[in-house]
Amino acid sequence: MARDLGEGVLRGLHVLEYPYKRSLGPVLGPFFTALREQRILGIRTRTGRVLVPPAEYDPETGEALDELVPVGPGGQIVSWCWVARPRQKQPLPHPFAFALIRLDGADSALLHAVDAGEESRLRTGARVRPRWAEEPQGGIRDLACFELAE
Amino acid sequence: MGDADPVKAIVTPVRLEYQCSAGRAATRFLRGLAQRKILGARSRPGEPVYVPPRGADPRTAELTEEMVEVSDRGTVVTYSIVRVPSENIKLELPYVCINVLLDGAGIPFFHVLQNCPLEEVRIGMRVRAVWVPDAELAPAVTSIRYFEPLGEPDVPFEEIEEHT
Amino acid sequence: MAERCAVVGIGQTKYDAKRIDVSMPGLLREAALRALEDAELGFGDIDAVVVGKAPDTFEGVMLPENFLADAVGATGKPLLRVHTAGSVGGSTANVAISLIQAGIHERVLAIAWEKQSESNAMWGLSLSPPFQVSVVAGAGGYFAPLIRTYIRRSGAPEDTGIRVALKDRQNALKNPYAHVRIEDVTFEKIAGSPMLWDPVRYLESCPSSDGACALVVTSEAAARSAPRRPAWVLGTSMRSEPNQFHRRDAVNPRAGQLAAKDLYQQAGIRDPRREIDCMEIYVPFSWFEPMWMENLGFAPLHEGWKMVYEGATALGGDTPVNMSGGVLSSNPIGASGMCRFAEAALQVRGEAGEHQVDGARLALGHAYGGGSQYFALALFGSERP
Amino acid sequence: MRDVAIVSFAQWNGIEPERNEVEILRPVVQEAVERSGLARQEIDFTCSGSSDFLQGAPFAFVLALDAVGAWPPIVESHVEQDGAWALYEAWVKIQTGEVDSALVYAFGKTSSGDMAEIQALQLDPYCVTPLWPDADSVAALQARLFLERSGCSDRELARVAARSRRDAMDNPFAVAKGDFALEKLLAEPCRVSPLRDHDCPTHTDGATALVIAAGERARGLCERPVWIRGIDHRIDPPALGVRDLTRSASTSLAGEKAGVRRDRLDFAELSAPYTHQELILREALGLPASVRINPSGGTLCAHTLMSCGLNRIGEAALRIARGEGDRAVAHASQGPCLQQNLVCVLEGE
Repeated sequence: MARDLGEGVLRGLHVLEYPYKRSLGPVLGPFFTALREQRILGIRTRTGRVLVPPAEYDPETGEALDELVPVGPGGQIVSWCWVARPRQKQPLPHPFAFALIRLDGADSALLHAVDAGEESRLRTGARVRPRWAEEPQGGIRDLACFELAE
Repeated sequence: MGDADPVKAIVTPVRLEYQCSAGRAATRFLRGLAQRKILGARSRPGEPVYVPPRGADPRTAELTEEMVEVSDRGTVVTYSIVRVPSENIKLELPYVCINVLLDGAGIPFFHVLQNCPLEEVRIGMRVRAVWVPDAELAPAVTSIRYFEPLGEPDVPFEEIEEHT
Repeated sequence: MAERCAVVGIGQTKYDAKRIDVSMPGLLREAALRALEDAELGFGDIDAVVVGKAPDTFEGVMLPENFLADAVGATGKPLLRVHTAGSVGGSTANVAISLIQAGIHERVLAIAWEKQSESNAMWGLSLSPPFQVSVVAGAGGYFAPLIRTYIRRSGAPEDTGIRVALKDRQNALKNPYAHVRIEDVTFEKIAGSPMLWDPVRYLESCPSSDGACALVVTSEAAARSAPRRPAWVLGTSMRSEPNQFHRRDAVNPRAGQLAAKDLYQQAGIRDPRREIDCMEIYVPFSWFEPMWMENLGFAPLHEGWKMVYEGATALGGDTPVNMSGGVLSSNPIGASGMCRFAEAALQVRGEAGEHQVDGARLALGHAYGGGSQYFALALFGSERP
Repeated sequence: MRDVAIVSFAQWNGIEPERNEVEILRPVVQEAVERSGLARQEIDFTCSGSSDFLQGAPFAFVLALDAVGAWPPIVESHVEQDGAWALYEAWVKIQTGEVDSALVYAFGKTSSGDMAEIQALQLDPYCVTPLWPDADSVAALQARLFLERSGCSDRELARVAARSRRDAMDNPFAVAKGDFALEKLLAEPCRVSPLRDHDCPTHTDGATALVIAAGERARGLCERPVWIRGIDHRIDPPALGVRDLTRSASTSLAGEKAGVRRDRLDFAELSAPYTHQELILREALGLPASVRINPSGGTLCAHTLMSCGLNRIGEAALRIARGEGDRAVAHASQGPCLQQNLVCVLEGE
């Protein structure tokens, strides 16, 4: 494990690795269950805003929320950045965009990947639609990514 | 698809790589082990020898730059018999974990005792390090395979009590 | 100069090995909402939030209170995150109390939590970078040798630890939140449980739990409008010392002694054994009860075990210890210290239910962490100081 | 409130793979203590900030105690936050009247790992971390929103970088420094569009320590104590798609509570790891053009995760102590897209 660099100080690789298991509770559970069935759910706050991904509570007041509502599947890009050199853990192996996407019927934006081929095709406000994973596992990556809908 | 049980949990694997530095003090100690030497460090003569060296005396944060070789023989200050597996230790159960105060050292450190019937392990017992063969010596704690009984008379508890 | 402070809301989750019914936000909210309900307050009434938790690697989220900020109603508010190893639950409460004592806030929510089932505690605690490779098997592997030294020094009978475990496990049956509840627990059952780190047996060891604990602490003015009897803070103290140094006494650490001395001085306590009615202290392995009795000044040196033998620390004894079942019965590491404080506060409020000590007026909360290095204490009273 | 002043400051930044955390921290703590004029045992309280994820193993701060000399036992606490929050806790402790002085320190050895990737673990662990958006990408999402909302161009971002790197030339502890022509910077390709390399922070190892003391104690220790006139911190909701990323509501609120606008300011030290974040922060704090920003070169030129916020406060105090200004605002930030912010107003007499 230790690398001996001659006279210098010893250095070594340390790996932090664990398959963390996350229980989901009453809101994220149904959200991911729906994703597995290619449906997207948001949650409605007391003031009528719809949040996606859904939260168990209102982000401003902490008040408990429970009214899940269907949203999307299409949506609009609110912001994006172009990842020219994707990292190994990221959703796509070739250059792609991370984007904040406001799904139809939602008031907040979801962060996900957009497979657009090249940067020049992207713009804020562009319409996108989901591309579903071929083998859904129950998780955010059941949405493989989004793609341009125009 | 779609008719399975509701999703109640997800698995999110994490794997992060780090390049760690042993630091200057521990490097000297580890390189010593590769030469069958146990090196400690102290701030100046008369002060306790820290084994392994920590770079500084934790009481004062004074640098401990003077390297001092200590004996590979010492005294069991305390111990426990481990009968439960743990992920970081690949020893056959049960094994004896000892806090050993090496002759010349100012603090004890944890290692393993072998070649000793469990019922004979005791506080005050004299032990010595058993090294790996020359070919396997490395700048690592594992260069000391384990400690074993030395067969010398026990050290009275009063003389080691303060070193727990 | 310091403002008076009181605990007016206490909330605990049900502790369990795996709280798979809740998310991390859900776990914190269970405790936070119960504490707020107890105080008849809402998130909107809270000025600041202090969150405590042991290592982030347990849940695999870096600075998790940031993603949990809105779950605990901290949006637009100050949020602090304390981490002082195993003592963190106690330190978190103490930091929240200091925000009141400093006169900065009127009402502060303190929450401590751990969701150990997201990973595995043995893995989490043995995780060490190269060059620190150690033959220490988890917390038990570290603390068992200290217990061995304690036994040698004090001459305590070998079954002292079993007696402590029996008492705590029986107490746990009176606590609806407790994780480990063994209905038919007996001395023989504990004595016959597997030896893990000799001299520590399985049933003398703490479990690994999911759970959260929350306190609402307020100023004197705010405490006046509290719906239930407040638990007054009579003192808080914290001390730390390095992990290892020449002639360090890790069995009876100086940091713990000084923290206790400081606390008693603040509260004007001269004879803790006589004046303090009961206590909730951090006992992850049964033998730590007699060890801490000496460290905290309740028993003379080498005589802590006699309190166990005489039944002094039992629920009906003169100095009941860990009436809730303690850390031996519920151990969400980051929260365990705050659970001690919460249970001590419940006692002086007279709201500890089946495990209430009759007429408890003064109760001690205690937590420790690291290699018996970090200490956080608080003393709660039924009467305003 | 009791008057509290910063009486000494020490720092070290740089990439030094040879030294471990304790070896990096020890001389910095020692220097801050020595400069304070107090003996270690005379300092009443100690508080530190760090994150276990920088080394990938628990209890980083426990070993760090070796760097302090915590014997006899000390009154101590630790926040798993940037050291600026440790300073806040220490300031609170002094306000309780229990203590009169405190040592505050923070450290981060960022060269051990991939900081941009590790910071993905600060995001929503259910819906966002599994996509592993790196810190640069997350900041880029904020940058585009800001540019589109404000009408600023990438040229204005490059100006921030050029000015910071030029100022950093005077700072021995800054790592990204030099005189760069705007056109040259703008000719760089994007790292994560719209951000170029110069818009992103240069990560470095570092440690920061300072000593604070109350009222008369502080006056007795140094010629020109730097008074903490106001200090406050606030947090915004975490979800990136919920809050307005182009504004920093928590910075505005903390700034208002800390009294940023109460008087004229000479300069500001802002924790803005990305160029566009400096512009967001200036707006949030309402800083006029006359206020000099980041004379140290700022976080952009030396991003010492977990200590850079405390470092800003130290840098500001250092300049005031030297008479290079009388009143300054120092700011610390942590969490994705400036989620949590601390604002501290400093003043010399």
